Amino acid sequence: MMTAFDAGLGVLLVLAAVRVVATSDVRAAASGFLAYGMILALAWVRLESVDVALTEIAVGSGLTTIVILRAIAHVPSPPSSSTAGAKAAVGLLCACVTLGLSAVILGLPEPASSIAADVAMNMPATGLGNPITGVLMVFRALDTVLETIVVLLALIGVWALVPQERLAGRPATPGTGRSPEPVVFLARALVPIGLVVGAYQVWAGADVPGGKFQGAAVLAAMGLLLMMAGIVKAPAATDVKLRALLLVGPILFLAVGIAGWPLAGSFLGYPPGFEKPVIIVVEIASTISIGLALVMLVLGPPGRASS
Amino acid sequence: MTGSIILALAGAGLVGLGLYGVIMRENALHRILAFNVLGGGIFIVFGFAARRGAGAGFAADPVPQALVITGIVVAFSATALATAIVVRLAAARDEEHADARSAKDEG
Amino acid sequence: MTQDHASFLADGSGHLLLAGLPPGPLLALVIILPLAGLVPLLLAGPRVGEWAAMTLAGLGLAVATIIALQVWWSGTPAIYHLGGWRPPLGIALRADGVSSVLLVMSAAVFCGIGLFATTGRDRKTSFPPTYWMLSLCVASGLNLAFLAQDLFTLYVALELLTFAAVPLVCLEGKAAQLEAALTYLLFALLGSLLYLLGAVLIYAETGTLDIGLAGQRLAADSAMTGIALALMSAGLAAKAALFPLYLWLPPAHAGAPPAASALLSSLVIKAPIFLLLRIWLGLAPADLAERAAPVLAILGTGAILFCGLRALGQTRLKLLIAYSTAAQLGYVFLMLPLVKSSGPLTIPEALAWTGGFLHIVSHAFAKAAMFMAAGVIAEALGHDRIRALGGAAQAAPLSVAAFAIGGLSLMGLPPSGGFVAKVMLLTAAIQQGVPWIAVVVLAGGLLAGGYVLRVVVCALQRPEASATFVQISLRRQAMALVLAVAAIVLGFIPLEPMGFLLVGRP
Amino acid sequence: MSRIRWGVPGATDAAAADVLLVASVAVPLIVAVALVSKGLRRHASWLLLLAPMPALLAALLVREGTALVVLSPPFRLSLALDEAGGLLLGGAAILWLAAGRFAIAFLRADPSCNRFLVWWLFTMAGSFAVFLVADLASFYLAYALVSFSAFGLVAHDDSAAARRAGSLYLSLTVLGEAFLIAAFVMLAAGTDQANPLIRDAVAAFPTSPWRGAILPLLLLGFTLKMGLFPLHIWMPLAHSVAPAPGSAALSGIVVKAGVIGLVRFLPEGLPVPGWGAALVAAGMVTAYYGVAIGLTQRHPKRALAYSTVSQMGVVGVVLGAGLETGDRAALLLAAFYALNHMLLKGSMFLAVGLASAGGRSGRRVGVAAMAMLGLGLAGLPLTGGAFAKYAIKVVPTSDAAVFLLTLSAAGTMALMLHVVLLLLRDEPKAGTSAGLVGPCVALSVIAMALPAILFQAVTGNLPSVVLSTGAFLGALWPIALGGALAALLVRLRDRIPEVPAGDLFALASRLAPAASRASDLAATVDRALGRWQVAGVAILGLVAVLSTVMIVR
Amino acid sequence: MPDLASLVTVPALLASVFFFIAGSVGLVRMPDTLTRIHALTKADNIALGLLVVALLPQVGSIADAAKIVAVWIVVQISSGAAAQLMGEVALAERDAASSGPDQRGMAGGRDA
Repeated sequence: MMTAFDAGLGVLLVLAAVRVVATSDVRAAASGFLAYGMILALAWVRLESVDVALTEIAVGSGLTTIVILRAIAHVPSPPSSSTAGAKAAVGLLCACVTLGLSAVILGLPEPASSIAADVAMNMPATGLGNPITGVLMVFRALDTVLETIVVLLALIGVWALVPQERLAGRPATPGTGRSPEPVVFLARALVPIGLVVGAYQVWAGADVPGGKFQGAAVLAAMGLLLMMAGIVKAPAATDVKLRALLLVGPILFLAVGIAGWPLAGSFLGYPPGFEKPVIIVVEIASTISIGLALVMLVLGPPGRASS
Repeated sequence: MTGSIILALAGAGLVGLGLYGVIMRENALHRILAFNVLGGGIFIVFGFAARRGAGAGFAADPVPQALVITGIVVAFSATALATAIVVRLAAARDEEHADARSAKDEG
Repeated sequence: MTQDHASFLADGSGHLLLAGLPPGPLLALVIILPLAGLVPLLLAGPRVGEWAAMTLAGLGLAVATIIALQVWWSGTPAIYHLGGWRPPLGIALRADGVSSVLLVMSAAVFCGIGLFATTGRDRKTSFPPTYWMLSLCVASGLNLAFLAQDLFTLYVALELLTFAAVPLVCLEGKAAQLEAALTYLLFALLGSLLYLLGAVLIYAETGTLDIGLAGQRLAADSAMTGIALALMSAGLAAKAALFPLYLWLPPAHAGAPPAASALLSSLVIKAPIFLLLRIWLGLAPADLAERAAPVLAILGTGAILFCGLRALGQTRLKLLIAYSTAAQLGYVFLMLPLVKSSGPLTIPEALAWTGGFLHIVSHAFAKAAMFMAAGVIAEALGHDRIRALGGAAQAAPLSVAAFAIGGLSLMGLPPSGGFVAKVMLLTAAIQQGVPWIAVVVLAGGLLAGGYVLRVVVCALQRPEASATFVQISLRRQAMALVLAVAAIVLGFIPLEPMGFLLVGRP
Repeated sequence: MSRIRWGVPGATDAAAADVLLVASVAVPLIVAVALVSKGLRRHASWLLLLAPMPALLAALLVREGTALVVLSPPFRLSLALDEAGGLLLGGAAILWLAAGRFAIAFLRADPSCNRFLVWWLFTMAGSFAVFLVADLASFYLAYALVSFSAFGLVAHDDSAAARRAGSLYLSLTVLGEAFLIAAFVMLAAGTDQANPLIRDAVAAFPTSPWRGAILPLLLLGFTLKMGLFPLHIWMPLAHSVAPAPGSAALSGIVVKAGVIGLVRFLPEGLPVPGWGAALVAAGMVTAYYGVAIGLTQRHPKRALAYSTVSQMGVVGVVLGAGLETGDRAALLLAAFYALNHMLLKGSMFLAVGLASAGGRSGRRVGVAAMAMLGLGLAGLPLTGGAFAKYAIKVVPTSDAAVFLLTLSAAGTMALMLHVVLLLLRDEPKAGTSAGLVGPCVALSVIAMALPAILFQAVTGNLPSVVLSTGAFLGALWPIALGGALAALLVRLRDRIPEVPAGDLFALASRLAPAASRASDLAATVDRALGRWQVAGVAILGLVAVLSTVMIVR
Repeated sequence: MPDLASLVTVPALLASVFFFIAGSVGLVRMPDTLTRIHALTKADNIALGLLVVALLPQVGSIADAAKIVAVWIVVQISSGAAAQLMGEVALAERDAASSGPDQRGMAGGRDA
């Protein structure tokens, strides 16, 4: 019975993807992408990866669609100039890639090799319940700290696109400038719930599916909602307070990493016995930084000609 | 277990569709959307590898899941940067057309 | 918590205090040191930020040199398990002979470019703090790419590099540069995703992402290994702009401001190339590597000949140098058929291995010098049209000299590092009976000679009467000359420490 | 081999010899760097005379066979003085000295005189190094130094012709360098060292597995520098465009880098009949071709350049004969003849420069010197030229070759008279011959006398043998024949069409459209590869190719 | 005898499916945006309500029940606000279309 559901889900997923790729109008493609993202999140739940489903729905489809929809208004779409023959040829080539990949997937060696056993064996040492947070924050901590740096770097890259003197301008907030009444109501009603959900996700992330990326995404959404409702003004790129908060996550994580050398014998090692509290503190700091970075990334370069 | 194989094949389909979109689409934003479809497909293959690696009390191997979370956030950063460049490019082209036109008027 | 002190043989011959420092933590330090520069650059003023960036660059060079010395003295690669977790669970950093040489190279060239960037006087030529932040992230990404042993950590390093390099291309904000930056970003993303797909297939088959372990567990006969390696190689070839995937390199490297294009062309392009070599000389099973090596060598030949020919036909100086980068990176792939990937190397193979990596290092110095020189010449004359370069020798004499000396190393004329690398590749090709590689190396030298001498001849002409020049301070031109001379000095390094490049060969 | 005793035998002990050898290369470099700084430019004239002094002293005083290693073994910059090297070093030093003095006066009015002098000194350092250096990598370094800095002499004045000649010279030089590096790498691969001595590399030549490829590459590389047919096309263009002292240096010394290369690298004592005969043939063709084209030229310097081509053909014949029979002495005799040509041709160019720029008195002296030197080059008895021509007659085995060699002297005679007539026809431009006459006349006298002095030391038989009646008549009939030929040509002068300089190159420029079509094709392929779709398909194609290569057994 | 829980769940579930189908048909068949929004918000909210009612007896603990109800409340709030916004935009576009086709100012550059 569940296999039938999975099959249906798979077909639905491919159809949604076809709609995103094949339709000629970008705006339709963007809204189609939102639907595709939701189905993809369902697929992740079926693949028993709840953490990933949360991340996919919040960051992978939610924020991405907002960013692209906001950009569509400002970008003229060039006429499609590719000939039918080219389309067919590339289509055929991509079909071969899919077939090849499917053959590989079906031909994977039977005794599936995995590190689940190692993770299970070493999880007690991390003092955490959620294995994925364990991998993210302890075993592969370098990837995660660089991850936060990459998000910050993308923001610096977006700010670098604007000449130095216009950097002080405020980024254009979404919406038509005057915040309509329902948005203010939505902000007043939804933001408190959102904050609680986000904080819970970060806090619970140590033991149950959740974590700082998912929590940060929810908090970022609430931030955007407040700005759309005009309750909070979008911070300028040169605002020192904003920049300090952006830095607090990565720098704290690196500081803990360096402290690990004397305390725990190696870089990015946590002091034995105090792993969980330290990790929680680092997660909270990272959530603040990533949340703010996501907000500023969605808002885009400052001083943009708003509609 | 067979359910995850079907989803993995759907992931492979996403990879093919994503590649087609990335190569054929002229509109930069549409191409970025196709990139996200391609990325989604690749991460589904990660998920399948995780699901196959289930064991030791976990429904899915946590390491690929952690990698996918990092991958999704990197993909979003890339999308945000690419979109910002596309918008900035459109604005820069308008400015240069305006300058060219005004220069032509003065000239 | 498994405690892991890197196995470190304190050499008894009383080396300096440095021998006392365990190399392991230095590997992590050299990666995160540049990132610490983000704090002053974001929070403090531009002057303080610039000063902090330069001190961190200097510190980075010092740490990289210490690592290289320790690897040389101990003769064994320095391995460091982050957080104390051994692979396959944790991430390992490994500095073998080649990666420590590349660490020192990138730190040195980075310092050179940094000093050049500080000499920008007025607003137009001086750089905003964002330039420094991006270049520090480039440095960190490079160090990670040279040291990381984990395929996914290498993916994050490549992304860190791409996100830092793309805004460098369009710092000046013109439409053409933004377009070049967009093509660069999208094509690099396509490459990264293909690389990721290959990585996941390797993980699905071997259960680990560590290059060393995966290399042992990969089955040479299964089709999946072939497809995974093909995907990763194609992705990295796209990021390394190997022929025919070089569409993004010339507009991006030529459009960037001088210091940025020097950084892009000499350092950023080296990370994907190094990873391609790590995959084919470390991860891939021996007979698969043997079968794929000719394909990559042929692509390298295409790069050398086609991009060299295109460089000859360019009318703009910066585009010429960018095409020259696309051509010169082909040399490294000529090394692949000459080096068996496992087991002890015979003399000709050791020569090819050393020649290939020496070429990477000498090209980095020479190309950084040439791009900086071209930038200063363009500032002095106001344009970079090659035919109208007359009078450049009077306006910016040191820059023309730096360009010529850098060109010397590119052409492979004595006494430059490029010459030693070219001779090594030639000797290896001839001794192993692969004459077509020798012919390609010579043809590459001819083409390089063609486009370098064409520019130098144009620069030495007398200017037209009407040409007006902007006076450039000697300090601004000096840095290019220093790096060019460094490329020459590379040729003087006696041959036997070249064995250093073979330390820790997988 | 007879021990050559120059001047005072054994006067300098080993240490002084080493210093002299190193100084002969280092001093010109130091002076060149000094001239770059503004301060020392005022002393340019005497600095220029100081530069070749150490080389001259080294050639005169240092005993053969002294060798020293300057840098540590792996890099190993080693210098050594052998007979052929000593001969050419001494001749070059004399020519640099005289031409330097001439150049100072000749270029006094030229604004970029200092730039010319810097290139001049670099070329000088390179030429001395080429004659002295004993190991492989340093020979390649010296060869590159002399070739690339000679470009500064060729493209001195910024005319379009100079730029075109300079670019052609550079591209062919780079091509020559490529041939040589390939040959050197194969030679070095034969020995176990990374940078062996030339002697050891050549000794290992017969046993090296790449024997078949080394010799042709060496011949290609060095004959391109010597200007043998068909690789001579750059020489007439380059030598005629350079200022007079520059042409003297180019034709006199820079060309000899090719000669010393062959002398050093041809396998001694190992007869190679195949390539030897080919070299002889090429030399013979070049000798007559140079004279034929030279006679059609209207410009004296271009005619002299073709005479250099022809004389290098003669040297080629001698070297070819040596290679054919494996006779070790032929290499030294070739160097001796090259020395004779170096001094004569150098002074001829100075004479032409004197005649054209020296005003009425300068013209008279210049034409007279030109006539005298022409006779010397043609081998008039009692002149140094006769001794040189007699010395090389002993090398070729077949008497047909000997006859053709002597006949070429007639051609040379006709060409020299043609040049003299051209000089007489040009009306003199205004100008003082103050600093010009001295060096030109002095060099002419030395050029005529030196071969005679060295004849006994080089060939071992007495000078009187050249003055014997048989040899006297043998040398006289070609000169008479040449004079007759010149008289015949004077009447046909207007009807002979002038072959454009760099004859074959003029033909080659008709191939230009093919080259531009190729670059257009490359441009279109480049644009195609620049399109996003094509690049996308290319990346998938690369995946397909790599995976099929690895999957298909 | 089916226990009490399934008695409540099955009919509620069927009703919920019926309303979802009605909403979708409304979305497809309705002529213009305003009416489509009407169909969507009204029908789908009822359907979701019924779905929540269907799930309540199945769920074990009170906390999970509270979460499901919370989901329904949040969907109510956001779909209401979203419908209001889209309605406003639709009205603006209809006025712009009727009062003059070329009035680009209002309609153009609409953000989500």
